Amino acid sequence: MNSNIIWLVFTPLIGSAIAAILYRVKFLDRLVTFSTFAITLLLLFSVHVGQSYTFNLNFMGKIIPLSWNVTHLSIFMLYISVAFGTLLTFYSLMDKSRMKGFLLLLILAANNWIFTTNDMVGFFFAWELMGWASIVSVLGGRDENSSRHAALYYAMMSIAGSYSMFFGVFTLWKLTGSLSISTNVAYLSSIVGMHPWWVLGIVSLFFVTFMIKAGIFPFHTWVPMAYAYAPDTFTPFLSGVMSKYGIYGMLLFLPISLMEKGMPAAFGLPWVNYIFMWIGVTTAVVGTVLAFFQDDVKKLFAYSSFSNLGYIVAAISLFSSVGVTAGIYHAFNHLLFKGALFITLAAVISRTGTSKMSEMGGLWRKMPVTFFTFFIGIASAAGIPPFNGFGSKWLIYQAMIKQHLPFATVMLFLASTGAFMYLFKAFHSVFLGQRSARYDNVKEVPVVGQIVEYLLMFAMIFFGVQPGYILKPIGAIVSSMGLKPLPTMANGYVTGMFSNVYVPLISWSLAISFTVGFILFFISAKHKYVSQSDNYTAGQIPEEWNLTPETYQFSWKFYEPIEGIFAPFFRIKIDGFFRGLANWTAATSSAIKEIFVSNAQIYAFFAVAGLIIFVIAGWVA
Amino acid sequence: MIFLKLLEGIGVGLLSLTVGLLFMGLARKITARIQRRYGPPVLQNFIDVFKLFSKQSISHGFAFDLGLVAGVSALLAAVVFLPMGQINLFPHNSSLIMIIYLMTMAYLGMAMGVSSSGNPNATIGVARALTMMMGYELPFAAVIFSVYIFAKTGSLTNIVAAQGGGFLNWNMVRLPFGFLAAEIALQGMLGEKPFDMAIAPAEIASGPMVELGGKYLGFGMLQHAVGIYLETGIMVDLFLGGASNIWIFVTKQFELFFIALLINAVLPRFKIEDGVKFMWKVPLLLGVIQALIVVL
Amino acid sequence: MLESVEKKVEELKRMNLEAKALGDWQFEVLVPRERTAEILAYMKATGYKTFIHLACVDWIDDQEFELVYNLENYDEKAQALVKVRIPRNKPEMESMMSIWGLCQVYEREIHEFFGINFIGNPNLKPFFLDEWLDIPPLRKDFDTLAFSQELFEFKEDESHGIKAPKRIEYK
Amino acid sequence: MSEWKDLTNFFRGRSFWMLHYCTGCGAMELPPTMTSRWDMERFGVIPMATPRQADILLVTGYLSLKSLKRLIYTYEQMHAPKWVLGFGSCTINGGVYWDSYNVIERLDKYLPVDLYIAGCMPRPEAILDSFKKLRELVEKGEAKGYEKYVKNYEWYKANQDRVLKRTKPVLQKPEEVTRSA
Repeated sequence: MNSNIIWLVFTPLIGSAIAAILYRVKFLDRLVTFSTFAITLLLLFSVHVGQSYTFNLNFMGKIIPLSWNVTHLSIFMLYISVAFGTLLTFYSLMDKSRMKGFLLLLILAANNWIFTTNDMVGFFFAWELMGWASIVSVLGGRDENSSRHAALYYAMMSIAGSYSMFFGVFTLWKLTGSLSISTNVAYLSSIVGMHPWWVLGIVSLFFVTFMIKAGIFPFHTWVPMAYAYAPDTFTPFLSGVMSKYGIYGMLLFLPISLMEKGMPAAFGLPWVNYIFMWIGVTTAVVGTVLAFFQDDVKKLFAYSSFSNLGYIVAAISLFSSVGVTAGIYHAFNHLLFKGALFITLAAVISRTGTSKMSEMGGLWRKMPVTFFTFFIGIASAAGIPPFNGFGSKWLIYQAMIKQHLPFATVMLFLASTGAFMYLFKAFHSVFLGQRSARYDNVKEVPVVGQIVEYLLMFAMIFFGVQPGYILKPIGAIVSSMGLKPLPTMANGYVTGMFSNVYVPLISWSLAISFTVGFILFFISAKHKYVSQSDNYTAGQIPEEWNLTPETYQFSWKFYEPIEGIFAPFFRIKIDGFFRGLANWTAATSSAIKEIFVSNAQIYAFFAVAGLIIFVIAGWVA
Repeated sequence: MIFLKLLEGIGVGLLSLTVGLLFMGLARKITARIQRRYGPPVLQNFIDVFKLFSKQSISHGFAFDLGLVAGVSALLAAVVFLPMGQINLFPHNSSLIMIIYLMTMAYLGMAMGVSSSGNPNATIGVARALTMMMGYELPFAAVIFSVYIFAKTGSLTNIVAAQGGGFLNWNMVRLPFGFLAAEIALQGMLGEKPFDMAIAPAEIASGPMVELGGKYLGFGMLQHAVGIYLETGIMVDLFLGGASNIWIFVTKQFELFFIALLINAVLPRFKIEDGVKFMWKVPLLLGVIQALIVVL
Repeated sequence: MLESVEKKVEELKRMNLEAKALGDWQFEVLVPRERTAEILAYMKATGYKTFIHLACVDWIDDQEFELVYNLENYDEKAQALVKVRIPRNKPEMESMMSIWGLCQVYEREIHEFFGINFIGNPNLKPFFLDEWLDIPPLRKDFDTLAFSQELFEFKEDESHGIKAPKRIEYK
Repeated sequence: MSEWKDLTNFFRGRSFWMLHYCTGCGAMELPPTMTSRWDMERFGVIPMATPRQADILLVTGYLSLKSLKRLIYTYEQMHAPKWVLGFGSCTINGGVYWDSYNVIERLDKYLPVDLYIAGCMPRPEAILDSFKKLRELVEKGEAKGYEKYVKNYEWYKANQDRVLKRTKPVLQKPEEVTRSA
């Protein structure tokens, strides 16, 4: 009995209550949020793998056992999510948006609950708490109308997911009489050889929920809206941490798994996994392609998140030791670099007041620290060694190639190249190029923000150069799932199936070559700095053309040629499918309503028919 | 020991710079001969680089400086991991994907540098180069992964080792479609015609290079030199069975470069979207056929 | 001579205008200033649809400017020169933009080089010359050699064999 | 130190990157100079796309006042060391435009010309000869036009302003100018 686990849930709830009282005083609200996050982080040190806690809830005469269990995976997720949250709330100390601290603390409580709970009631309840708190949080965005629309859309998708999960929970409870996740997973694993289709059906109910939360194709439509219109300081949490709940859920149910015999195989994988892998690859490619053409920088990175989750899904769906390692590792890396990118974007947006890329540009001279954080962020996101995104992308390729899936790998590579393209577009449009005159007085973020940015920069480089600090815990997770962990070597090694990469070596190589480069740079002839308007303009001075920096900045229709190539695919609208579904549902519901309100005889007929169906179903089952 | 490796690394860097510049000079000479001109001296590019580094220049700020230096340095950092004949500094650390991603850093640095100058021509050039990159990386990736699966290894050292024992063991012979696809992709990688939209001097004033002068242009030239060395070197290791010593290695590199040069000398330029479409039709098809043959 | 040109000349003569054929496919017609718009509209309606060029001649001995509207009939392959004379001391002319919008540019140019004011043309800002403050340069009373020598500081230099160029007199 | 200078001058003289300012008919003489008949790349001379990259500025023909302004802007965007080659008689004394009100007469009043090539137009042989001559001058360290320009900037600037930024009529007195707005 380790009651310290439930304090992980209660501390944020208490903090949330205090913050709710204080929410009118913005600074106090932020301070309470930050301190609660920090206290939770401290509490985490007392939580260890293997601890568990059970509490029998007496609900109207029924005993509902609530149980907590700390696994390798949960402790890993807890540490990265709470640490990142602490950093984010520290950054938010100077935040002026309409974001409410108590909502974030509710999400933290749900976060800790989700990652530690071992019963489905708690899981479902925490899931709902997290969902609703985040929906309300989205409402606090800069643009009230859009954020309301986005929150509504998000709420709809969440509700659909909740129903699906509710049915899943109910079915499992009916089947096994137990609410414990581990029991049920074990049960499903035991029957998967006999009834693969049943298991597939039940697991799908859960997976729909997880895919909606993670924003996997084709359930991604809420992602760009919610990410773009949520408060700027909430988006990092939404993208970095909250999308990982879906991944966590998938990891809980994957070991069942569908790896058992009895499933037909495709390319060395059970075909369900094969299809799931392609869903991941499609997500990665679709997200990348859509990200090219966004003008809203938060939307661009929302699509980027969506694409990166595709990578993770593709990797974990292989359910091989490299695949799962790569997937979890990429989840961590994505949390770090996407969190850093969204935090720098929050900084930029707070200073410029716009999130449109075509209205920004040339901010690098004014915000150098933010600029460098963003630079390292996109270098990480593009998978450039020695920054942190490299190892996981490299491992994902290894995992895919080991399964002999060249086409999926090529598509992932395409997504990676495309990622480089849209990342550079955002980089250029926000920081490089010509700075508009209205940003002449833009200042660097306050010291608090700069500290966070330095920390993030350090983390991105440190975990890039020393991947062992992350790969070792992941190795423990992988072995706890019954897979063979990757061989752990010295801290700097990323070990794949085919070859190793010793990242510190790359860093040294880079350090030496940069030193040589700069020596060459400084011993050669002198240079002098000029203003940004001193450009080659075919002999004409820009003022004569009435050119302003805004008109002299190339950021509109950045990848027009590619747009032409992909144009045929843009006619397909996933969004339209869901709208159609909504209309269809409304029509069907009104038709069903007719049954109940129009005629007693018809109602009676349907009631009897329904009864017969239930009886037959029960008999069959 | 470490000191020795350091010296070797610097030596490899200098070697790649020298060979790259020599190749560029030879390219000018050969192109001139194809056009029935006498052509410049073979060492002309060394003269040019020296002159550029002795010129005064203007800079647009620290991102400009950093970007241009990163363009050369990241490639030099990548080139030490390339096995070339008997020179193989880090045989256990020569993953091809790692080298390719390290090269990406050079492109990112270069792109950042030239875009920070604020000249739209430069950015248009970068956007074109990245679009083209998307074109040729796809067939090249297909080829790389075919080779991976075929050789059952991802390390260039082992790929070279797997091709030992004569001409017939080379991947060029074993994987002919893949070789053709990679050869076309190489044309795009080197930025030679018909895929030189990024540096179209008549349309966008030499694109990314528009604001570069003096030592900055010198860094640009050096980057191109190392780029040629690295890209042809990867091709030699992948398809031509590596080499037993550095002279044969460079000769093989030059053969590949020579083919690219001949194509460059006689073809006009693609439109950017046509270039990408071409890459996604012919070489990608070849690469996919190769991958299918390998997998099945 | 083209039949249509002959016919046109006759037609114009019947309208009390001085018209004469200049060659096989070309004719000129002298129009008083107040009838210009009418005649040009008539020409446009009767086949001479294309306005090619507007030229100006400075007849300094007559103290008159001559504006030449150069029209083309591509169906008949014939050309018409509609000439209008305006007094030099009052260089004013109606804009023909209502007939051919294209006239705007030519009138702007003529205004710049001859100083003729086109009434009704909205934009007569200088087009070719930067910061021109002298009298319009293509007028005959503008001394271009003196201008050039003054502006570009011409100096005779015997030691280098630089001599003042002789003024060429046109007869 | 002087050996180092000689060395750099040696390399500079063998690698002229050229920016050709094609205003007049002289531009016609450059294609044969570049291509197989005369092939100026033999001497390390290749055309460049922007002034940032170029070493020599070739002014091929007459310069109107309007293009002079662009030429000066272009010249100032080039990086030192840089040289100007005046091409044909138009840049020397105005050539056939000797009495034109809008074509400048002597280029070296406005920009430091290191070398003039006589002719109207000069043949490709003359152009190649000028490159060789310029190389000799550079190697001896005598082609110092860009330093002269910096040293005598006031004089050049005054000359440029005199023709480009006129504030009063050149010949007439202001009241004589009959010009409607």
